Amino acid sequence: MSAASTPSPPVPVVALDDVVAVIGRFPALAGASLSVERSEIVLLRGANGAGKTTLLRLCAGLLPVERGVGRVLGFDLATQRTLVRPHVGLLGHQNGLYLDLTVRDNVSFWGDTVGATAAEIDAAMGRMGVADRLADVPTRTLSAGQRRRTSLACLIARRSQVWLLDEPHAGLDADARDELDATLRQAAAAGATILVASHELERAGTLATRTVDVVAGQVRATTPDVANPSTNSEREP
Amino acid sequence: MSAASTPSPPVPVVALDDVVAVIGRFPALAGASLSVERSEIVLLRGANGAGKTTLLRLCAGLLPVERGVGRVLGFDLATQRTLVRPHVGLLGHQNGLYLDLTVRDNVSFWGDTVGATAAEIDAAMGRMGVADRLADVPTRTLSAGQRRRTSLACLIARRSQVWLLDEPHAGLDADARDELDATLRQAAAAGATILVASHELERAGTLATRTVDVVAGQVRATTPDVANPSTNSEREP
Amino acid sequence: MTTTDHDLPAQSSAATTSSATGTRATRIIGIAAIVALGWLVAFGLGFSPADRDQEEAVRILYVHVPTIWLAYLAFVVTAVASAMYLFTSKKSLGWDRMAGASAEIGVVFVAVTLAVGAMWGRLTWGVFWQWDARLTTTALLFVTYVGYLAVRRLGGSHHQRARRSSVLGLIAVIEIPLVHWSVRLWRSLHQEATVLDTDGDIDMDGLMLFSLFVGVVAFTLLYVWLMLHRTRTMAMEDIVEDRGLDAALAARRAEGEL
Amino acid sequence: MSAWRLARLIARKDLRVEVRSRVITNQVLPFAGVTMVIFAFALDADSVLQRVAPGLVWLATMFSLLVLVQRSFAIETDDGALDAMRVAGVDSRAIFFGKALGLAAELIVLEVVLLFAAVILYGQTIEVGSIVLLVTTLIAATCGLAAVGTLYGGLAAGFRGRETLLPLLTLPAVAPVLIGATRAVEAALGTAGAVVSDGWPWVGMLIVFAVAFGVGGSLAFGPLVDE
Amino acid sequence: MSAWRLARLIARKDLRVEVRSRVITNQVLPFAGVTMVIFAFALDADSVLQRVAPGLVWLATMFSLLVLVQRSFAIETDDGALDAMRVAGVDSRAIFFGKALGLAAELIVLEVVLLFAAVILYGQTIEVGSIVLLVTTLIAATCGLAAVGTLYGGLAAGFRGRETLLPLLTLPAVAPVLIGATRAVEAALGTAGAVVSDGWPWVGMLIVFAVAFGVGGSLAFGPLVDE
Ligand code: HEM
Ligand SMILES: Nc1ncnc2c1ncn2[C@@H]1O[C@H](COP(=O)(O)OP(=O)(O)OP(=O)(O)O)[C@@H](O)[C@H]1O
Ligand SMILES: Nc1ncnc2c1ncn2[C@@H]1O[C@H](COP(=O)(O)OP(=O)(O)OP(=O)(O)O)[C@@H](O)[C@H]1O
Ligand SMILES: [Mg+2]
Ligand SMILES: [Mg+2]
Repeated sequence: MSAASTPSPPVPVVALDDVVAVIGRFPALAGASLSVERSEIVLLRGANGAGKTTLLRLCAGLLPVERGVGRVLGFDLATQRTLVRPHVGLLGHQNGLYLDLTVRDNVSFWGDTVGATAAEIDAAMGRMGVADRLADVPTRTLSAGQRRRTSLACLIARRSQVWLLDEPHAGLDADARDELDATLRQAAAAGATILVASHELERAGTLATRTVDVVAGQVRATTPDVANPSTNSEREP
Repeated sequence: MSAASTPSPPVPVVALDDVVAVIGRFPALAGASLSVERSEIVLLRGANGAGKTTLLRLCAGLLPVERGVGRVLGFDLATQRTLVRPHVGLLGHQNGLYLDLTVRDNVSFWGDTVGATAAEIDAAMGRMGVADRLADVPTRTLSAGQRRRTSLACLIARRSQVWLLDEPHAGLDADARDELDATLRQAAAAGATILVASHELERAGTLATRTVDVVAGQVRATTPDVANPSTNSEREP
Repeated sequence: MTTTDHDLPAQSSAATTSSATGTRATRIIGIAAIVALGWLVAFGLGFSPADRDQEEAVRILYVHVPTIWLAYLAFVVTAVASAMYLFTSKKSLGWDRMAGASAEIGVVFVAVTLAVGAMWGRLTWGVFWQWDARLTTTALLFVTYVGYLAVRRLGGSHHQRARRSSVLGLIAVIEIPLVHWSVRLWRSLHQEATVLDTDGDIDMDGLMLFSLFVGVVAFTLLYVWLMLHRTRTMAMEDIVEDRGLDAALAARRAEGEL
Repeated sequence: MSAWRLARLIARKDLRVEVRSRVITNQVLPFAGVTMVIFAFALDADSVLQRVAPGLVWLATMFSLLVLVQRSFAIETDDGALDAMRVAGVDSRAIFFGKALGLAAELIVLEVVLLFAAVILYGQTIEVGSIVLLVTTLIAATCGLAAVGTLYGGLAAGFRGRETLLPLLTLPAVAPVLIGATRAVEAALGTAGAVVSDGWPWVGMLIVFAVAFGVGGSLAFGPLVDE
Repeated sequence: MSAWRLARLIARKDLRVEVRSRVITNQVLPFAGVTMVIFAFALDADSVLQRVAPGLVWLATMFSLLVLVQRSFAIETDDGALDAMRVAGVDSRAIFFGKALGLAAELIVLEVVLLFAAVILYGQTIEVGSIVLLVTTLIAATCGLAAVGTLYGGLAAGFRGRETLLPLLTLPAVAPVLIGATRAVEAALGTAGAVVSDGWPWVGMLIVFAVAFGVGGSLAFGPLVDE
């Protein structure tokens, strides 16, 4: 991961201050404030509809900021959204694959857009276990988890500075989860910043360096080390 | 759940004997044998691409049996596929919602197809927590987890005898998971048969009464109690 | 459905054991077809007289008309075989292959009719194509069966393919009467039915009629010969696919051993 | 539950989707209108237009049919609802009639609008005596178009490249409707000296077509869609 | 990476999708062919057909354009790839030119086939002297159509009911191309006594249109697609 090769970004990497984001007429983010530094892995947790996906899409520069100030890598999300995008990688609920193309075609395409070498592309595919038999299978015929793996391989090939992952573990089997976590830790160690939204708190909790609660479109509490739900009835302090 | 109101089905409810199912040219199921009795909750686990989804779709009568013999509720899956369908409920990777309709429209539609009453429909929506504010929101604008909840509400309104759930927990928050598990236990107690494919072994393991390994298109081992290596060794009565 | 059940029609069981689709019978039919085609050339180009109005161009008739009649026959065979597949309890894939093969040959024959008709049109009407009802309906017939063949290639198991395409084969055949009676219906430029006329009397020069007859015989033999070979190659394709499935099954099972 | 009640349920659901999304009202109707104008542009010799106006109405209808069918099945496949419907054990005849009914309702509105547009744009006139012919034609043609559209829409829905398979299958199949309806409307409008009585045989053909595809389609839909 | 290289990458990706799926070859081409046949049938007065053949070629092209654009963006939105592309920071001009390039390549093949079909079906003749005019017309018209199609295809892609929004937006916008290209081809084919020199002013218009929409589209695409 050459994420660290770019000049070190201003601190913090993600800085949201009372940000409001609107979908249709609905304020999916109702004044969220969050600050994330380099090399952090932050877990966003919260009920369904709390605004996790919205927060990630906002950070990716896909949604306009309605009120408040949001910055990613120093770029203002209100005015410089398109400048943010080349530096972030988003894994959304959808995979973003071309279903008629093979796994290799897909990963190559996304790799090529950032000028990745063939070796890097192969490495990304190998990492997510879609290199051998699956490489030349059209993604339309893959199983749900295999598509997710391919999507992750595309993301890895893109070598972003900020990784925004929306339920990355969903649909992956145990091996792929381990591989993914290792990749993320490695990327973070190399200087990337990682936001993960997840409902699998056991899994994502061990991965994250910090956990943040998203409640009703706001970022409520920043609990440094309470990840596992079976034990976290103390969440309401 | 009135799942038990129909005459008690022949035992076993699901009986697959060396079944081969083909997608395109690929034998996604390569000779799977499985037998599930009434009131069981069976967890299917296995690597990505092992064939769990294919197995569930086959049991739902959506895929033809290429070789071998498969029966669900006594109906032959090779010749009586359409007869099986009214009795099973499938939650697939997709939600099967009409995105322009509201949550209530969707649940009512599926409820109406089996003649559910308004009260039952409201109960299903209430159970999955999509009754109040969300009831009149078009499903297109819902968050991923809220859509999954709606899809589950539709399924509950349908009162099937056989429930086939493909990663039902994915995308749901903790509350919804608890509610879902309770619903499933209740349905099983009332005589329904439940197959769950999942990668969240901790969660699904506690729910299931039996765990089955799907490996390379075959059902490998039927391990009665090895679901969650860490916590639930006390499930053995 | 077991591994060995390929629903082979009895007469083509030879195909499973030999690597060719030819048998004594097909060779005889093939030779007969060649001879008949030779006769057709002789009668069509040599013995039959030129027409009063059409002059030499009339000789095109001996290809134009037999091909479209055989195409009709081919599509009717498709429909019948489709019905047999759908409505018999055995659901034999042999019927499905028969339907498919017949449709393929029919499409080729219609294409020949269209091409030859267009050339004929150039000679007699001065243009390749007229927007006349018969020509248009013929073109639609062609497209419809191209669509049928496209649906055959949609994929899925053999029986899925068979079910889908047999339904279409039954729907598509309705178009034949439309083509045949289009001239009546729309009172168009194209020749009215002269041979297969409903009033029974055939007003054609004897030798011309005989040449046409030779053409029909020749193309019928050709059709039968093509059918025999095509159904057998299709049966073999299905077998190869099934063998492929066996191999794929073994590979898939081996995945689990690792 | 009876197939017929299910069909009504499905048709009502489709119409409700339209009420909520207004896609057809806001987009397909204007599309059809624009198509008519475009035709007028492309064939701007006036005398020609007068002559071919009824044909153009039905051409525009057919292209709108394709759009409508696509929309009708996009609703079903966007999130896998068609699979859900099949698993729900909804009888395939019910699906067929339900979808066809919804489609027919949408089509008939469209046709009326187009016909009025033609009357205005291309300077056609409708006489009172021909209204019965006109209405019968519209209904018969609509039923035929809806049946064919639903049948092939359902077949194409499950496959990649459905946007393109649908027109390939549908257009040749509805060509008879195009011709019959055009002739009947010509008779009703008195185009090129046609008289009303010329129209009725064509209406007969349209009715035969509609019945054939209605019955055939309901039988064929299962095998075509179920796998 | 330069916008131009990215555009080529995207166009190549689109063509590769076609190579793998063969949707256009197997289905859009036949669709266009059927469209021509249907047109001809609906307007079967013979003398009329001869007269309007060039218009019909372009009408068929336009309807095929809609299908092609839909397919081109269905690829992107089926699994959210368009979002992925936007997040990847691919410059919106690169997306625009890339998609337009792929579309243009597919369109030009289609037009050539249609033109040949017209020559045969509608009894047109091409003289050697008019070939330059014809080729220029084709290229200019194609660029214009591809630009408009991509612009509105991208705009519609994000919305529900895109199947219906696209034709509504596109058809009026390409009307000038329809007229200009029709006149130019009429001149090239000598329809209704037109001479070759009549065609060039129309080609001029087509080029202006293509350049305007090419430049305008590349500027407008970002704001339109990016919200
Ligand atoms: C592309 C152009 C043409 C097409 C597609 C075409 C199509 C057909 C078809 C479908 C039939 C069979 C009718 C039936 O028995 O149902 C037929 C028969 C016939 N065609 Fe053509 N035709 C074309 C051009 C011509 C031309 C140019 C001529 C001569 C002037 C011609 C003369 C005939 C004759 C004499 C028959 C036999 C009529 C009968 O006995 O039924 N055709 N053609
Ligand atoms: N037009 C609208 N009307 C009402 N509510 C809307 C509308 N658009 C979006 N919403 C709401 O905005 C919220 C979006 O939340 P978001 O998708 O960010 O949730 P999430 O935290 O990712 O949830 P999940 O865990 O389910 O993925 C949801 O509550 C949704 O219902
Ligand atoms: N045309 C094809 N070519 C190659 N492989 C195919 C084809 N179609 C399907 N497959 C394979 O069939 C298998 C289908 O598996 P299925 O979707 O049942 O997996 P699963 O156990 O549900 O996996 P997941 O956990 O990822 O959801 C996959 O391995 C997929 O790659
Ligand atoms: Mg979310
Ligand atoms: Mg799966």
